[in-house]
Formats: sequence, structure tokens, C-alpha cells
Amino acid sequence: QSGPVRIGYAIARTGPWAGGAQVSQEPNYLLWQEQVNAAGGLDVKGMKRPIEFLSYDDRSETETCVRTFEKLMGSDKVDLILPPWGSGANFAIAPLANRFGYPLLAPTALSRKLIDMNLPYFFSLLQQPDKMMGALVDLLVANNVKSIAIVYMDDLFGLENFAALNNALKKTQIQVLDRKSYPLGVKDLAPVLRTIKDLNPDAFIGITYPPDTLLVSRQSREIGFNPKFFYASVGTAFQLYKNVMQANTEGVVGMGSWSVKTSPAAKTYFDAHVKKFGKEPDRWASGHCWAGLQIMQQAVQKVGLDRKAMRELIAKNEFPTILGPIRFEHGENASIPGTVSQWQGDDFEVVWPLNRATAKLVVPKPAWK
Amino acid sequence: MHLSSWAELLAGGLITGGIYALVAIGLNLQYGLMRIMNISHGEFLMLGAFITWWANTAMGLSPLVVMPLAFVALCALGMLIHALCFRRLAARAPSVEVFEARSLMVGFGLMFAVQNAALLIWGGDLRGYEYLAEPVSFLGMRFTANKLVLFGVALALSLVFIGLLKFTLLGKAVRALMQSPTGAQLVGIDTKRLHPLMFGVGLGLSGVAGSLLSMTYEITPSMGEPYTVTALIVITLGGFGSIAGSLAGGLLLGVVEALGMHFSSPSLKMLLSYGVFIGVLLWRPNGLFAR
Amino acid sequence: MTSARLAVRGLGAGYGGFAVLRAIDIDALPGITVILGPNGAGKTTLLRALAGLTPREGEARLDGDLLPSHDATGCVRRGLALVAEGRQLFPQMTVHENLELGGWLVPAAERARRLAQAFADFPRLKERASQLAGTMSGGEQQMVAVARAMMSAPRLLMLDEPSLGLAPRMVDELLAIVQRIASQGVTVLMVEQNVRKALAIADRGYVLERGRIVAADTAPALLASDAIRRAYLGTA
Amino acid sequence: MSKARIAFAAGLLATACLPWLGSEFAASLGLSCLMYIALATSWSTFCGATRYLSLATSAFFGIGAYTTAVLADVLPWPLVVASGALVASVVAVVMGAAVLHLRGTYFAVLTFGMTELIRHAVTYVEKQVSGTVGRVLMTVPEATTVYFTVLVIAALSIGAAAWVRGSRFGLALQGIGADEQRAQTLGVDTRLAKIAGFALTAFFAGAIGATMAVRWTYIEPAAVFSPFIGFQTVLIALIGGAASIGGPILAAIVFSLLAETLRLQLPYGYMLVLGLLLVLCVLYLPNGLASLWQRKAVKP
Amino acid sequence: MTTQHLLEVTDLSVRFGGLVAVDAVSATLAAGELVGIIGPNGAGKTTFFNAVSGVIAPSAGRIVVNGDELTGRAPHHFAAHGIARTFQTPRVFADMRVIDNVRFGTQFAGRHRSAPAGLATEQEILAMLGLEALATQRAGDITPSQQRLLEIGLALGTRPRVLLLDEVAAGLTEAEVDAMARRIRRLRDEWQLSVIWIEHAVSTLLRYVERVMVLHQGRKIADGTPSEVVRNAEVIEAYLGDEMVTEAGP
Ligand SMILES: Nc1ncnc2c1ncn2[C@@H]1O[C@H](COP(=O)(O)OP(=O)(O)OP(=O)(O)O)[C@@H](O)[C@H]1O
Ligand SMILES: Nc1ncnc2c1ncn2[C@@H]1O[C@H](COP(=O)(O)OP(=O)(O)OP(=O)(O)O)[C@@H](O)[C@H]1O
Ligand SMILES: [Mg+2]
Ligand SMILES: [Mg+2]
Repeated sequence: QSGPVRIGYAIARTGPWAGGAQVSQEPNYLLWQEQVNAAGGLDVKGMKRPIEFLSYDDRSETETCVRTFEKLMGSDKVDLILPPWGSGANFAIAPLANRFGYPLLAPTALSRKLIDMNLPYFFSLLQQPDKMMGALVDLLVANNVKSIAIVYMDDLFGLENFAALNNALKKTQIQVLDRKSYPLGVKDLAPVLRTIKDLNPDAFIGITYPPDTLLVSRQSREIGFNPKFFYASVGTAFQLYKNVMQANTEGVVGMGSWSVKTSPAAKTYFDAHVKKFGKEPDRWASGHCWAGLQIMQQAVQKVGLDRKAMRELIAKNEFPTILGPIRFEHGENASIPGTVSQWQGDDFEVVWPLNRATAKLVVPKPAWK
Repeated sequence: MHLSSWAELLAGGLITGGIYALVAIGLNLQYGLMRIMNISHGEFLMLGAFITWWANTAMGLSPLVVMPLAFVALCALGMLIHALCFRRLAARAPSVEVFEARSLMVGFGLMFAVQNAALLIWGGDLRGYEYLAEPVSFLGMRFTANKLVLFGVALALSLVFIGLLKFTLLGKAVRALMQSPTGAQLVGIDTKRLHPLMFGVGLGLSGVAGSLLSMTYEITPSMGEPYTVTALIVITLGGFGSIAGSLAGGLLLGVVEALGMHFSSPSLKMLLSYGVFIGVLLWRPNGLFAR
Repeated sequence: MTSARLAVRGLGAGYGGFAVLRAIDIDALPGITVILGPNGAGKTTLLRALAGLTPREGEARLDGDLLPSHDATGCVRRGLALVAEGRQLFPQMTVHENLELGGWLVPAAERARRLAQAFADFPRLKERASQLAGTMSGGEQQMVAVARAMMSAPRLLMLDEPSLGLAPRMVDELLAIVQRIASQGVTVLMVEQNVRKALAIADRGYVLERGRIVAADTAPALLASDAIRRAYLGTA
Repeated sequence: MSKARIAFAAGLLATACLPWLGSEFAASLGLSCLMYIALATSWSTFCGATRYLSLATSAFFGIGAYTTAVLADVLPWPLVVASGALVASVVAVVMGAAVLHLRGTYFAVLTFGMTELIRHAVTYVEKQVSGTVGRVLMTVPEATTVYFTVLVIAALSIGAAAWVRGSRFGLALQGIGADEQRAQTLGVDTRLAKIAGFALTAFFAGAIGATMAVRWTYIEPAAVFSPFIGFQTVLIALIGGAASIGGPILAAIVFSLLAETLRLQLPYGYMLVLGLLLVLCVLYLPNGLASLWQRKAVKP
Repeated sequence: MTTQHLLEVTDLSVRFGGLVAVDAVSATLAAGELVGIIGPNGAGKTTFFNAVSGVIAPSAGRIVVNGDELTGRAPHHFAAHGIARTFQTPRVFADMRVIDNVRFGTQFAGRHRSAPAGLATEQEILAMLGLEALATQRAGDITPSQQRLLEIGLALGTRPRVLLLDEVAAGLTEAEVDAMARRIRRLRDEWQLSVIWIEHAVSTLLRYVERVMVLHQGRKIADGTPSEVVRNAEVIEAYLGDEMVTEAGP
């Protein structure tokens, strides 16, 4: 057999999920395909075969996503699949992939519950909430933070992180001055931020999605709320954040796990991404997405397209990636600990834990300009 | 809380409310006066936002310069769309009710088409830029300059259209056209020109709103839907066709939300604002400011 | 006054290929011309065709100007006004707004003057200026329709059963107003079922039956005609 | 009439065989057709006749889905689906009593608002009660069970639509659509009829929501109360011609297949094409697909 | 109470904002009566019908139908009690066939009531109205005067005891009005319906009814036989003018 390797996926190109999917996931797929094909193809146990994508829009609908993956695995019988974007879609696809026996290396599935389902073919690359929040709290404690205020999103991601955060805080003396939840699609948080400003906490923790990350940043600047730590979770790692906030990104802390200084391979990947798309990959999920592709590539090289063997291999071995070596335990990425990153100049540097840090934490955050 | 904090809270609510009113004006002309339920309202707003973003990042033009251009461009587009779609619909529909249902479907079609045209041109990721984002202090309150501009334009446009519709027969003529097409012809209203023009102006105003909003919010091809919903809620609250009503309705909603957020949490706020909206409509079924 | 204000030659009209009117010739001078005829004769069709609401063949001239076919707005611009069957009011607008719109083509100053005249003619409308037209009583709506048509300062006023739904006294008042308008040089073309009262104020009448003119004469002559008495005036 | 019945039976039989004859994908496509057939048919049974433009389908769908999420581990499958349908109907009765006196756009916007209100309320309550918003469905029935459940619901909704059309109830709904007050003066208790009709619509939407939920594994308010479920239902019913039974069925099939085909064949610009097709369809087939065969039937 | 009235209205008032459209009107209708209502435009005649058929809720007063108080109830209760009406501006179901319009009432208010022979089926009702040739036409396609006739058909479909007719003869020639009046008489004479009839064609109306009420500015200013009413100075002043002086000597 020497035809192309057929790899299928459905991902959001339209609808509300598209914003995330088109930053952290699909561009990486396309870049990977281009690079591999340019190098002669995917190495299938020594034989190089070109990669052919069967890729579709899932319209940000779970039902469409399920239907498309049923088609890909059930009817088209593609050789491999790549995961869709987001926890909701992965929840729906993971059991399906398991039933059909396709390894699913998900970079944007963020829920402990999904891991707890113990699906043998499911592997989660991104750090789960308990790790991320644990790291954040360690950082706060290490920097002598006494009081915080939390704003979190009303969905799975927000609530799980919020719970994990509270859990981690239990062992500390940190005082929580205010905790407020907000719904998807909020357009104004100034009244909440004003209340928080009056409470004057040492740290602001926003468990937010990209649009809201921008919203809290813009509005904190607007009302002149400038705590020592300003943390906002998803989206701080996006180039968009820099584009919009410009000089005001300085000192902002958020969810990120790598930078170009993490490894030489990371730098190579970063540059290739910028060259192809004219935009930077985000400093969190994109790295994990790329690492997932690297793991898959290595597995195929070793065992070919025998998906069962692939699963065994992935489950039991450690793989070098741009983020460093990765090994899975019960489907969870066991190698990469929770991390915290901070904007310093033009880069979003990892500042915690110290053994993965690419830069030293700047504290307190400079005033908004 | 200090008095100045209260003032800031209320002023913030009013500004948000002004934004709501701005988003609603275009749809109010189209639906309130012409019964064209333009469900793709938000998509044209998105076009305005993208045009402005593009002109700003690619050519360095100020959004305030692009705004009138966006108006003209979308106005022309609106007249074209009217000529291609709605004229035929209006001529064939046996009743206003049927016309509404059909224009709703055309609206959906346009929504799909425009959203995806934007997607093909600009791609699906979030975009944004910074313009007039410096906070300005006055009377002890702080707001970003772009929001003040937004609010000012919203207020000015509302007043212009309130005046235009109040002191000329224009608005009445447009409404007349829907209530009795034959009657309108018999009093000499030029049905072939007035409607396309009004539809175009409505779309142009969506463009203006998008243009201004791009200064404060992120833009994506799928950003439109929430704005359509907001616009719909505001014009329903204020009474269809009443610009003054939707200005008042928008401001009211903004203030209610700000207070709600202050006293409860943003999550409860959504319950509150939909609760207020539903309550108001059940209490005054034709909108707050209906005669 | 010798030249006919309205001259209709060879007019034909119908609905979707089905001809209702054929080869109609009508001349109307300033003053009142009535058109009589049984139900379904085509009276309404005739007025609608002249006003440009339905397509027609043949030609119609107003003071020598050709009235465009199937272009109601164009006809109104040339000085025609029609009180149509079914009234065609704007039900969700106030009486005042209905009347204002009647003067859509008229300059603002003239519009105000005409509005005052309309309110003087119909005091009831003045009382109810801010009531929605759709909530007015049947007869009151008829008044709005007539008053609205007069707002446009027409040279040719066409009325389709203006007395429909009006109380007897109101019919008299309305016809007096029509008479006054006619005396100011306006050409009035009126379809009426209230034959006796209509002929009493008209100068001339046409009888339309099954789409054709079957009689045309001065009003007194028609009133005296046996055929008319038998067909339209019942036994009284 | 009997021709329609034969077509119905044949269609039913063919759809029933699909899981064995066709591929997995054909079956899942069939499933989505059936889902929209049930939603659009039941929607137009009430809304088509009365001309009430309800956007509450999403609410009923979501309520059904949540009922499943709560009860799936406790009750046998048929009872789970029935409960979803019943809870949705009960909500419809309450909602209907509040808003069915309003007409036209006010009604449409209000039903939309109520859907959002329900979504936020569910989110809030879930957060208070279980500390999280989403629910994971651990035990789910077989794919074929899901398929046949939806098939049965779709068949029942068509049956109900046919029954309503010939009944006094259907006549009452039609009268309400034409001139509600006139119908009242002729003896129709319009309030009752409207609430019953609304509840009927909700019953099927709730059942569908309850069934489809298990395909998603994870249920969260933003997904199951998505307004687009309601929009698509309205769209399909109107494209088909909401006054007929065959129209919405055909439209559900055509729309689902067309959208899917375009999506698969034109992965990038398909929504653009779909949107333009929709506009053309409204312009040139304004009375819906049903007018294709009705045009001949009506005129003597 | 000695005589049981079919319809008994006491001090009925209807207000629209500041306007009193019907002002403390009391009236009764006995079984088998044919009563006319006349009055100037805007006198409140139609509004009176609206209240008595439940279409609008009165601001004050009581409406008792056949011994049951129905004040403020929904229209279908009135229909169920045998009150049927026509609308001044026809409100037929335009998209249904003419015959289906008539059938509508038989399916609801008329469902459990027996109809007199000759008015039992839809065809008979249409024949009685002279509309049988139009039975399968779309109701929206027939002329306004025919729609006014069909309005009566809709009402008759409910197998009513009381028929409220609002200007059903508008737009007809004198001869046609006369035919209409005879038809209404038949409804009363042959089928024992009680009828209240509003019409501006006074001379004909007065010849056919045995009692007439006159409304003026919402108030009832006269109620009596036609000959009494035409001599009433207030009525002449408010409504008739010189209308009857020449024509309607009884
Ligand atoms: N829209 C229509 N479509 C088809 N035929 C029509 C239409 N309108 C009227 N007709 C027919 O045209 C003929 C003339 O109608 P028209 O309304 O002109 O009569 P008319 O003289 O005004 O009668 P009336 O005294 O009842 O008002 C009638 O036979 C009528 O049935
Ligand atoms: N919904 C309403 N709002 C305000 N005023 C109303 C409303 N309905 C009726 N009216 C007014 O109440 C008065 C009585 O109206 P009604 O229709 O009963 O008159 P009518 O006696 O039937 O007159 P006509 O002979 O002209 O039909 C009228 O002046 C009318 O304008
Ligand atoms: Mg006529
Ligand atoms: Mg009346």
C-alpha cells in the first residue's frame, strides 16, 4: 500500500467555536500536513506516504460534529482522525472514537470528567484545571498575596476551574474578597470590576474566555483597576491580546505553557507558523496541539496504521515534543505540570513553575498606560 | 459605596444603554417602519466592523473617518438587496403577515451568505485593534474615549432620526406603505423609491454601529447574532418604529443591567434582564412607549 | 366652460384576462357626474382603472394631459384623487396622520390650510384627530376617506360609493360638501347607490350595465326616466 | 388521501431499514432528517395553522434533553423519552398561558426571550444544586435504539399532524390563524385551543430533545438551548410551506440533505451557497415546496 | 320576574379612554322579536353589539343571556349561549371556501344545538341567502356585498337564537335593501330567531321591524314602535333630519 494516508476531522469554521478552533487547532493541522508532505510524506513504518485530509466544518454544533465523525470513521474509514475543538465536542466524540478504535489526542478538552470516563483511546494533552489552578495558587503564595477577587465564567470550563481554584486555596491563608460568575457572551463587566476595585484585592483572577479576557482587561484599564496580579485565563496567550492591548499587556498573567524559549523545536515551530499564516500561534493550546501531532507521527512511524498498536504505544511510552517529553497516565498528560505565564515585552513567558520558567515573574504589574 | 461610584455605575449603564440603542436604530427603521424582519441585521453590523478594522489595520485610517464611508457603502448595498429581494417579496405577498414571514426567511439566507462571505475573506479567528482606548476622567468618573464617542453618536443619531420622523411625513409615509399599499399609492407616495432608500439607510446605520463597536469589542464573522438579538429586544421594548422608544428602552436596559450586576452577579443579571423584558411585554404588550 | 375636463375614449379593463369593461367613453365637465349601475356592473373597476390601480386599455385625458395607465402615483401627481372601495385607510395611524398623508404631494403650507378645511367640513374628525383610523366607526372611517382624498387638492375627484355606511343626515352633509367642491371647478366623478340623492345634485349621469354604458344623459332626464326608476328606485 | 398513506407507509418502511441497508453515515443522516421532520411537522401543526411564529422549540428541545440527563440512569428508556415530552408540554402550558394572547412578532420575540430565560434559569439552578452546569451521560442506549426512537417520534408527529388537520381542533387552529376573534364569536375557545396546540408542539420537541441528548454524551445549556435549533425548525417549516403536512417533511429532507451535501462537497463556501439558495427559494417558491404540487390541486 | 327575556342588558357602558361610546344603555330582547337600531355615525351601535357579543368587555353594566350572566366573559361563551353576530366590515375567512365558512360555526357553537328544518345544512343556509352558486368559491374572492351576506351565513352556522346584524344591507340599491329586509323577516317568521338589526336605510328598516331603539352619543334616546320613534323630536333632530318627513308616513 502506498496511497496517501487519509486523516479526517471536523472542526468549527463557522459559529461561536470558530474563534478558538481557528487559532489553536486547524492552522496547526494545516501547517503539519504541509511540512510532512514537503518532507516526502508521513513515515508509515518506514514507507513515506502523503497525507490527505478529509476535513469538514462542524458548524459549532455537537450533532453535526458527531454525524461527521460517524461518517469519517464509519463510512469513509479514514486511517486516522484529528480531534475537534472544545470540551463539548470532545465529550461527544471521545466515546465514539473509542467505539471505533481511533486514538484521539485532544489538545482542547478541558474537563476532569472527560478523563474520569477512562476511555482507552482518549488522550488529553492540555493541563487539567486542578493542575493549572494549583500552579496559580502556588505562585500567589510564593509571592505573598493576601487577598484575591475572582470572576469566572458560567460554563464547564469556568466552574471546574473555579472549583479547582477554591480547592487549592483551602490550604492557604489567602482571603477571597469577592467571587462573581458571569454568562457566555457578556458585553459589560464594569460594574463588577468597580465593586472589586473598591475592595482593593492583591490579585484579580479571571477565569475567562478570549472575548471576556479582553473585556476585563479593557474595562479594568478603563476604570483604573490595577492590582498587583492581574490574571485572566484563556486568550491572554493569543496574539490578539497583544494586538488589542498593545503596551498594556505588560505584566498581565494568564494561562500559557510554553514560549519560543521552551525548546529550539518550539522556536522552529513558532517561526514556521508565523511564516505560513502571518500570525503567531497561541502560547498554550497550540503548543499542545502540535505536540499531539508529533506524538501521532512518531507512533505511526513505529507501528504503522495499526490503531490498536498505536494506542498501546502512546499509552505506555514517552515521546519527545516541542514542549519537552510527554507521557500519558490514564489518558492524561502526566509530564507537563500546571503552568502560569506572563506578558513581558513581546512575549508571553512561562513564569511558573520555576523549573519550566522561561523568564522571571515581574511583580507588581506595572500600571495600565 | 461613594456617591461618585454610584454616578459612575449609572453613567456606565447609560453608556451601555446608548450602545444598545445605536445597535437598534437600523433594525427599527427596517422592521418598525417597513416590517422587514432583517434577521441578518447583525451580519451587516459585522461587515461595518470588518471594513473599519481592515481600513484601520491595513491602511491606518481612523475609524471615525471610515464610519461615514461604511454608511455609504452599506447603504448602497442595502438598496441593491432591496431591489433584488424585497421589492419582489413586497409585490407578491398577499398580506403583511406573510410578507413578514418571507422576509424573515430572506433574512436568514442573507445571514448565512454574508457571514460566510466574511469568513472566506477574513477567516474565522477573533480580531481587534485599539483606538481611543485611553480612559478619560470627568466629574470623577472614568470612561474610555471610544465609548464616549459611541454614546455621543448613538445619542446624536437617535435625535436626528427622531426629528426626521417627527417633523417630516417621511416616517409616516413609509409606515403607510405597509398598512395599505393601495392607500399609499392613492395619496401619491412613490412606493418605488421610498422603500429601497429607507432599507438602505437602515443597513447603513447597521454599518455605522459596527464601525463604532469595532473600537471596543472584538470582531469575528459570527459576532452578529447577539447584536441582532439585542436590537430586537430593544425595539420590542420601545415599541416598533419608535426611535425615541428604543432609545429610552436601550437606556433603561443598560441601567437595569448595571444595577442588577452590582447587586447580584452578572449571571443573575441575564435572568434579571430577560425577566424585566418579559415582564414589561406582558404588562404593556405593545412596548413600553406605545401610545 | 366648453372643453371636457375628463375625456375617456375606448377604455377597457378586466382581471387576469377576463374583461369587465369594454369600449367605455366618458366625458366629465367640471361639476358632478354620477355613474349608476347594479351590483357587479363594473363601476368600481372603472374608477380603479382610471386611477391607475388596475391596468387598462384605451386613453384617458385630464385637461388634455394623458393619464398614465397602471401608475396610480403618476395619476395622483396629475391631479386625480380617488375615494376607493374599501376606503384604503391606514388603520394603525391616527386620523390626523391619515389626513396629513393625504396631502403628501402638497406643500406644507397648503397642507395645513387643507387640513383646517377638512376639519371644518367634518367636525367629528377634528374631535377625533388623534384616534387610530382603524378604531373609528364605519361611518366615521368613510368621512376620513373622503376628507383624505380632498387633502391632495385634486382637479378630478372620484368617489366610489361615498355614502356607504353614512347616516341619512351625514349623507346630505357629504353631498353638500361634494357640491361645494364641484362648484369650485373640480370635476367630480361619483359612483352612488343612493340614486335619488345623487341625481338630485349631479349635472350628468351615466348608467353602466355589464361593463357597458347603456345610458347617458343629464341628471334630471335620468331621474325622470322610467327605466331608471324601475331598476334602481324600488317601488316607493 | 390513500395515496398519501401509501407514501407514508413506504417512507416509514424504507427509513426503518436504513440502519441495515445503508452505512453508519446514511443512518446518522437519516437520523438528522427524522429529527427535523419531527420538529418541523409538529411546529407547523400548531404554528402553521395559527400563524404564531414560535421560537420556543429550542426551549422544549433543551428541556427534553435535560430531563434525559437527570433521569437516564433511573428510568427505562421509553419512560425517559416520555418524561422529556411531558415536562416540555407542561412548560409549554405555563408559557402558553402567559404569552399566547400576544400575536405576531411580539409573540416570536417573547418566546425567544423565554427560551433564553429558561436557559439561564437552568444554568443558575444547576450551578446551585450540582455545582456545575453540564451533565455527562454515562449510560446511553444503542445507536439503533436512538434511531428507532426518533423514527417513532417522527411517525407519530406526522400522524398527529394528519389527525389534527381533519379534526375540529385543526379547524379551530385554522380559524385562529385567519381571524381569532371571528373564530371566538363562532364558539371556539381559542385560549384553550392555543394552549393545547402549543403543548402538542412542545410534546414532540421535548421527546426529540430527550432522545438526541444521548448522542451528545455531554449536555450543557448553551448547546441544548441553542436558538439555532428553533430557527432551523422555523426555517424548514416555512421552506416547506407550513400550511401543509408534506411540505415540512420534504423540506426537512431536502434541507438536511442539501446542507449536508454542500457542507461535504464545498467545505469552505457552502454556507454562502446555502444562504443564496434559500433567498432564491423564497423569491421563486414563496409558498414553499408544498406549492409545487398544491398549485395544481387548488384551482378547479 | 315574569317574562323571561332572551337578552337583558342593564346600564351597559363602554369607555375608550375618555370617550364614552356606550353610555348606560339598558335594553331587552324577547324571543321572536325583530328590533332595529338606528343612530348617527359613531353613536355606539356597533360598540353595543361588540359588548353584547363579548367582543369587548363593558366598563360597566350587566349582560344576561337566557338567565345566565355573561358580563365580561369571552365571546365563545356568548356564542355558546346562542348569540351570533355579523361584522360591519366583513370578517369572513378569506382563505376558506364559502361553504366552509358557514360550516365553521356548525362545528363549534352550533355543534350540540339542533337547527330548524330549512336551515340545518350549510347548503340550506347558503340557499336561503342566495349564495348557493358561490359555495365553492374562495370567500376572499367574492364582492364586499356578497361577503356581507356571507357574514349572515357564518352567524347562522352557529344555530343561534339571537342574531345581531350590523349594516348587512350597506352598499345595496333600494330594491336590494328591500329584498334583504324580507329575508330578515323570514328568519324571524319562519325560524323564530330573535333579531337586532342596525341599518342606516331607515325607511326600509322602519317598515320591517316592530320595535326600534335609537342611540345617540352612546345613550339610548328612544325605544318604541317605528311610528312613535319617527315622531320623536329628539330623534328627528339627532338623526333623521328631513329624511322621513317626505317618505315614511306609516
Ligand atoms: N379582483 C377581482 N378579480 C376577479 N374579478 C373581479 C375582481 N374584482 C371584481 N371582479 C369582477 O368584476 C366585475 C365588476 O366588479 P366591480 O367591483 O367593478 O362592480 P361594481 O359595479 O363596483 O359593483 P358593486 O356595486 O357591488 O360595488 C364583477 O363581476 C366582479 O365579480
Ligand atoms: N377602539 C376604539 N377606540 C377608541 N374609540 C373607539 C373605538 N371603537 C369605537 N370607538 C368610537 O366609539 C364611537 C362609537 O363607535 P361605533 O362603531 O359603535 O359607532 P356606530 O354607531 O356603529 O357608527 P356607524 O354608524 O358609523 O357604524 C365612535 O365615535 C368611535 O370612533
Ligand atoms: Mg363597487
Ligand atoms: Mg357601526
